[in-house]
Amino acid sequence: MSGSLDSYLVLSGLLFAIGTFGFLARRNAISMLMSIELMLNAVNLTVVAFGAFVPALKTHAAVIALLVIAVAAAEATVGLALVMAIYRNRKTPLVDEYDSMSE
Amino acid sequence: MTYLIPLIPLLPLAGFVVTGLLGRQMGRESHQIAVWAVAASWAVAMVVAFAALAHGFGIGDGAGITLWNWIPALGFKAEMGFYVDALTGCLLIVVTTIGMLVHIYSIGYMAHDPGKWRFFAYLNLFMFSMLLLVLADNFLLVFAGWELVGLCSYLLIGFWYPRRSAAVAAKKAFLVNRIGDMGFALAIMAIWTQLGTLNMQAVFKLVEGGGLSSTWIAVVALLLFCGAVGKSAQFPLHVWLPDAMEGPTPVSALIHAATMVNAGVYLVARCNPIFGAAPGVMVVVAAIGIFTAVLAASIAFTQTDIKRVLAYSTISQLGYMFAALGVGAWTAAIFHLMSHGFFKGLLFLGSGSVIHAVGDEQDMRKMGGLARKIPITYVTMLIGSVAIAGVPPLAGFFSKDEILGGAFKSGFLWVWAIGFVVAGMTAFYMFRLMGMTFWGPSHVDPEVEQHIHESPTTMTRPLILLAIPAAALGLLIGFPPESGLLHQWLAPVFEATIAAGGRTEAAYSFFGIDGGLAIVTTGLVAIAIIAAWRLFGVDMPAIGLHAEPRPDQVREVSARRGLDFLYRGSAAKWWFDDLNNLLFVVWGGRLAGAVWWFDRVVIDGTVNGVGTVTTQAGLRLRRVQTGHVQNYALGIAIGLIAMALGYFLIAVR
Amino acid sequence: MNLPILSLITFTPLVGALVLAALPSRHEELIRRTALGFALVAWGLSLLLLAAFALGPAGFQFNETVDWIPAFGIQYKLGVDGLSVLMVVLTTTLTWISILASFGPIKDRVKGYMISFLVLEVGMIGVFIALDFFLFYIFWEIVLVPMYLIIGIWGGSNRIYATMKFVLYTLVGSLLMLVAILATAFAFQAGHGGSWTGAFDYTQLQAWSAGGHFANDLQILAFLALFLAFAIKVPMFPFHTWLPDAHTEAPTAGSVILAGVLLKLGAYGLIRFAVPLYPYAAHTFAWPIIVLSIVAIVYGAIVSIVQPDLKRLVAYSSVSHMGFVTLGIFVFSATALQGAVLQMINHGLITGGLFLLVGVVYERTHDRTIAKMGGLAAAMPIWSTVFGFFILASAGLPGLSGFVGEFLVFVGSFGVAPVIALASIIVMVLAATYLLWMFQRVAFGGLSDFLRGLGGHLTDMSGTEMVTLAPLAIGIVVLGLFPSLVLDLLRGPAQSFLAAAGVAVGG
Amino acid sequence: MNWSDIGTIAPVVASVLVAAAILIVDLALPNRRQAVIATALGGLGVVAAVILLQAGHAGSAFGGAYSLDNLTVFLDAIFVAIAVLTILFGVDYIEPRGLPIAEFAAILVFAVTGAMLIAGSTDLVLLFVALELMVLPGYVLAGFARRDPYSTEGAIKYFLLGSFSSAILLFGLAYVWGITGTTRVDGVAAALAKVAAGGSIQPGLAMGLAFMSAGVAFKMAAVPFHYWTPDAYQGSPTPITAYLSVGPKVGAFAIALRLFVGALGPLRADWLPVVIVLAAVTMTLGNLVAISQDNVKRMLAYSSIAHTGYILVGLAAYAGGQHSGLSAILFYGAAYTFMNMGAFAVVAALQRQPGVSSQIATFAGLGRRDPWLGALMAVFLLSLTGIPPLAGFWAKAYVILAAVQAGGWLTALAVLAMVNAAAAAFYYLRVVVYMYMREPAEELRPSSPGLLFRVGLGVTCVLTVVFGLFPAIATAATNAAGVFGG
Repeated sequence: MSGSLDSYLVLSGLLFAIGTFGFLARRNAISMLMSIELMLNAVNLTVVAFGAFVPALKTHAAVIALLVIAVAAAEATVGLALVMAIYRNRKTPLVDEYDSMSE
Repeated sequence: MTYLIPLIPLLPLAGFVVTGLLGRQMGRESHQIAVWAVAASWAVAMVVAFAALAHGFGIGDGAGITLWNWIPALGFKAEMGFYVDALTGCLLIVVTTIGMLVHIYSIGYMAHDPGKWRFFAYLNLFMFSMLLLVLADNFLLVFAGWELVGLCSYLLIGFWYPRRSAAVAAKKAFLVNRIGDMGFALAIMAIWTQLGTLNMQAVFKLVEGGGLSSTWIAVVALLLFCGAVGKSAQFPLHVWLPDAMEGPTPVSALIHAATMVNAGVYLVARCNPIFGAAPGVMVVVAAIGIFTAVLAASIAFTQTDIKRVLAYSTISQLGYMFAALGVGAWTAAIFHLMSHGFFKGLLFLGSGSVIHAVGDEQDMRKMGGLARKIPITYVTMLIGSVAIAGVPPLAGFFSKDEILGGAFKSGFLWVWAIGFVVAGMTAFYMFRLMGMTFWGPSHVDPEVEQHIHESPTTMTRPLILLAIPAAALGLLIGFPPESGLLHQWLAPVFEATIAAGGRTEAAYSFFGIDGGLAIVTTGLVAIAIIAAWRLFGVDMPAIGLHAEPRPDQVREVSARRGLDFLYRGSAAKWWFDDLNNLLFVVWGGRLAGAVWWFDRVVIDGTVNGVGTVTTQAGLRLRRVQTGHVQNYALGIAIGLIAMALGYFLIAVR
Repeated sequence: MNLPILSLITFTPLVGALVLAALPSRHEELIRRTALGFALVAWGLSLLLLAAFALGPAGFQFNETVDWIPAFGIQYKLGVDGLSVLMVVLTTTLTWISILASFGPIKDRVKGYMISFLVLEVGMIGVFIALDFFLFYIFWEIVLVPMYLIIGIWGGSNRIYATMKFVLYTLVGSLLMLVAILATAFAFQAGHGGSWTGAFDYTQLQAWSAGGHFANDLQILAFLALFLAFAIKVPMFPFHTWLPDAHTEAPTAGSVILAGVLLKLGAYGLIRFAVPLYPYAAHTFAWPIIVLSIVAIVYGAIVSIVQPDLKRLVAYSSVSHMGFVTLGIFVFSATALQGAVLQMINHGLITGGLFLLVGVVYERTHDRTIAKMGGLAAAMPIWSTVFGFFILASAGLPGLSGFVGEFLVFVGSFGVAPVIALASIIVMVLAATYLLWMFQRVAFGGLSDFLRGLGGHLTDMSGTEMVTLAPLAIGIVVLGLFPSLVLDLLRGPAQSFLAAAGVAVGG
Repeated sequence: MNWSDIGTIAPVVASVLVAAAILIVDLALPNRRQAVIATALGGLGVVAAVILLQAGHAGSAFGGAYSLDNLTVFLDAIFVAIAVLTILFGVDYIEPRGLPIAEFAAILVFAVTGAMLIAGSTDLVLLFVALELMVLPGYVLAGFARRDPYSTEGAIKYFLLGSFSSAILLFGLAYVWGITGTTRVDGVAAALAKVAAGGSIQPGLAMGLAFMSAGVAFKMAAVPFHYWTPDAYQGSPTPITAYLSVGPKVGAFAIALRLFVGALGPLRADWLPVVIVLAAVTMTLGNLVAISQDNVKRMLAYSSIAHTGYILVGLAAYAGGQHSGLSAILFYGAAYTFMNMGAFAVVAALQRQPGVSSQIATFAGLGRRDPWLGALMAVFLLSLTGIPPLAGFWAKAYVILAAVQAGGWLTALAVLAMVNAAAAAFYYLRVVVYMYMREPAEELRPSSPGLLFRVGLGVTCVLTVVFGLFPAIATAATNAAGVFGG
């Protein structure tokens, strides 16, 4: 099992699931942001694993991983800015208190 | 000659239009055009009737004229056309003559009514409608006239509309008539779908030629009879006619005694080829007729409203006519129709004169002793009463005698037996009426008493003019019995049917069965009249008759065991009105209310329910949107899982 | 004659609406007159059409065809047969009458009102003359919006509920109809090797249907969808409950148009599209529809008896009267069909008139409760006479037009199955009951306390009001005596209707 | 990369330059908002011209990662139109609230650039990057009124859920890439054609499909991935809501076209049931919830969910074998863009004065107070309802026609769509009821929007009507654009 593509995929899947769980479970906007980063990294792991085990994908994988990292960074930037903005308004980072609009 | 025919109905129609549009402006003279229109119509009608009865002058045994193709639909045709034969001629005489006299009478009767112009307009419309009915050459046009006379009846009964009872009576008349009309309408449909024509002469030819199965003949005859029952106020649709007395008295005379109510008789007589081919239906006709005759006569016994007595009398006499039709005595029926038209018209107009005299009082208990104060009215009404009672040699005697004789000789002994009794009853209640009104002590309100006066000449002259035929018509056209003028006139109309019936009647034998029956009947009538005199009084000094009324004895007789029930039943009109009220007003109203409830709650409730369910679903579903990001994310995660499951399901398929 | 007279008739009111839109809304009198003027022009043009219409040949006349959306074969195609011509004339007549009748009652937002009415007229006329299935649908929907506004803005106290109900109910039907139309066109296209040409063209669709090319299951589904749309509009029992609400809340003229023309759209749709295009399905469902029609006839009449509100009573009576129309269509008899169409026209004239007359009273009393009325015959004699006339016409008095239509339907159905006539003829009594009882309570008796309290406001009909009613009354009498004026026009349409419907019987 | 590549992607380049130019002008000429607006509009005009010059041409760039075809041109044109309209509507709203107009315009143009990049993407990675380029500025725009708690709240929800879904989508893309071995759309299609021929889908691919579907469904706001929509729409400044309701939605459908039609086309029989269910649930829930909304923006948000459902019917029709479903989607997208932006624009016009809420009560008496605005709103709402002869009607008609042609379950879906449309009439007409049939509780001043705003409203209205009267104008383009990929 170890050293196979499948084991990496399982690992990355677990990582993605953990990220998802974190996103669902955490109330703090920053933590949720971090969970998303975790999910993106899980994707990166998948990509790299594919690249490592499937020769035809080797070159692609690196490029994709790089792009994903870049996108993640951009996302984090925008996200942090938004968290800052709402923190100014609401004085709390806890998203379950952002419920002025519902139903 | 046939070109004259359309003029007969069109003249009154023109009168109606002009009076209806301009009558209000014409003020006191608003009757002029209407009366002259009818007079002109009468004149034309007399010419046409003469030609028809003479079986010549371009009419022969019947001739028609078609004006235009009224309803030229695909698969249906009805023309605007008229047809005149001897039967029509007879009715033309009755309708136009009495109509004209009633018009003249109304000049005086309605002189002070602010709605006089309206009255005359309606009367003219009625004349048009009735003449249309009589002259129409096809069933649909008859039906049109049929409905239109019903409308006029409605308008005229409700003439004094501010009075609620008048409005209600008008509506009742129209609705009850409509019940019968449904049958008529269905009959027309059946005729068209079976025969493909509505022209009456064509239909009769086809029926005589065997173009219609016996079942359909029976169905059509029965349906036509439904219409006749409604229009001629036969049991069980007789209830409207007494209430119709809410209308002005000339209306009662013209429409509800002399003309419109005869339409049913006319229809059955006109359709004699159809009825003649349906012996079973003939029995029904005879049974309904004679039952109505006795039923109405029994009610007339106890009524106190002078017009209601006459109304029930009318119903009863119409019953006679139907009995005559039912037993196949066609000519006798028409004979009675004519004679009844004249003497009942006379009686109604006379009663109008009485009512006029005593200050619009109709209750006979508040009359009495009027004979000397309004002599012309008195004498003419006496003639009418004698005529209707069947005292020879007045008109009623001959016509009634022919009916009873016809029933007896054609084997309808039960019809004869009941009719015989009714003859006695008729004589009794008529002289009860005479006694309570003209003889005995006065019960008139003393204040009114001083003002009692004979009616103006416009009212008395028609009375006199009507009294003549009421007295002499029998001798004139009905003598010798069963071979008089009328029989000669009508022979072509009925001969085929009679021949087809296969029943050969013995010739009239004065010294045989016919004479015997006449004597027996006359005897009964005499007894009944004398009984009435003894109970309700009489005062005819000219022939030395005098008896004081004995109300105590009346009371005693009516309270006698066995008779008290009959008395109460008669006074309550055998509870027909109460039954109808319960059935149609109370239960019918409840039914309608229930249906409306169903409409609102069930049907509309379902419609609104769909809306409510939708809205409620929206309100529930919107709660999913909690405002919390975690919940949203959870929802997305669940959606993701569901989607993954879906794809896996698809993948393993 | 190359004049595109149909387009002219259809779009004259639209031009009117645009002109009105350009007028400043404060010139109310000018707006009223302009609107009336355009409606009268459209009326005149439609009379011209009637006069120019050739009685003889079957098929459609004055055809106009312009490709509209060639990719799908959708055309701007207009044409009229006898049926369409009659409906167009009815529409234009009632429109100008309605506009004239609104002069007094409508005082608020006159401009919007008049524009709505003219746009409404465009839609109504369009429905009757469109020979492209899609174009028909578009006009059908166009009708909806102005009527929605007319009821919703100028209506009574519960107008919003009523207008929403009207729109939603109608939309449910019409949107499903759209699916059916598209499915039909697609079936045509599939049968023509994928070519859309003619897929929405009525004559081509009809010919295709006559060839028996529409599959039975398509027919069933499409017919059901169309039937639902049309049955709601007619309205047939049990889809009728929007009607009393809409009528009660609509302004007088709105009720007139609603009863006079809008209900006819449904019946027209059944005659023009539902039956000829899907004869198999039409025959399959004929008996259930006949039964529903009979129920509507009797049920509407019974419910009318106990209505407390004048307009609601007339509305329910419409359900009953329109039952004759659907009955006349689905017994598949030429006589009954002619009767049904005549009944459509009669109902337009009679019920339109009744609504106008109720409006006259409402103008003076601001009430329509029957129980509060009484004695109007003395207070408003002319009104009462005219009202009585229309009531008698509605009750089917011979000599007036209502009789001929109903009787032809009766005769036609009797020929098909006597039981139909037997079951529905009770309406002769029921109709007279609710009408005469209503008339008695409104017109007869002494003047009611409520009316007495109004004092001098209770004036008799004005000249304008009489002008609005006169054409209707004349029409009722003339058509009662000379129904051939209409029946002759209907010969062709009735024959082609039966020919189209007859296919399924044979095959 | 070479010059011809640059030519192929010229619209994208041009719009990046426009965004940069806006920022530069703002820096160079501070407080000269006219200059900024002129730059933005002029620049977008140039972009539009570039797009139109490309019309009819075909080509590809970056070794096939970017394709220029009719679809690209069509979508680019819509996106530019969206950008122009958003700016026209935005000025009157942004200005009185003291928000920076240049940043607004620049961010918007960046977002639109991303959308345009999606339109031409024929590579999975490029598609993802383009998507991020479209949505990231979107988050910022949603929170653009940064002192407004609603705006920021909507933005953070949008952002968090959006990023979450991006990660999901990306995960799916990675698997599809890993299994097919290529990122090129045509390559993926070729690989999947073999799979389809082979008859079975391996679990990894199924998971990839599921994750991709969920990601795209989120972007188009399909139920149950729609949660962000109401909150983000309601919170955002109204002109931005107008943008959000059409830009990302059309963008998401562009992804769907490139991804599902282009790449996953061979498997369409497999994803057809998913789309059918998604469409049915989406339109039904959107409509049901919209009925009970009292806030017009929120109501329009739910209505936009419902419209997603209708558009998905077109996609389903494609999957059901009817290529016309694609042009139906495109027509719907175009029609929806104009009528929906118009509707939001009217809301924005009413909210020109800060403090005016978007509650439905605001609309009471609008027909009397502001006849033109009321009439325009009525036109947009009727078009959204689907009343002919307006654009929205044809949009629905085409979608339904495609579905009916496909037959089977899709006919049932078409019927459901129509029942939904009837129900939708309730809430659209409810606004009309308020505008024309109710009197306002408090007297509001008529809002007199500026010239740009009026031009924008006029354009949307005219297009809504013209597309309605002469849909053939647009169908030529949609039919052409609907032919692409496999």
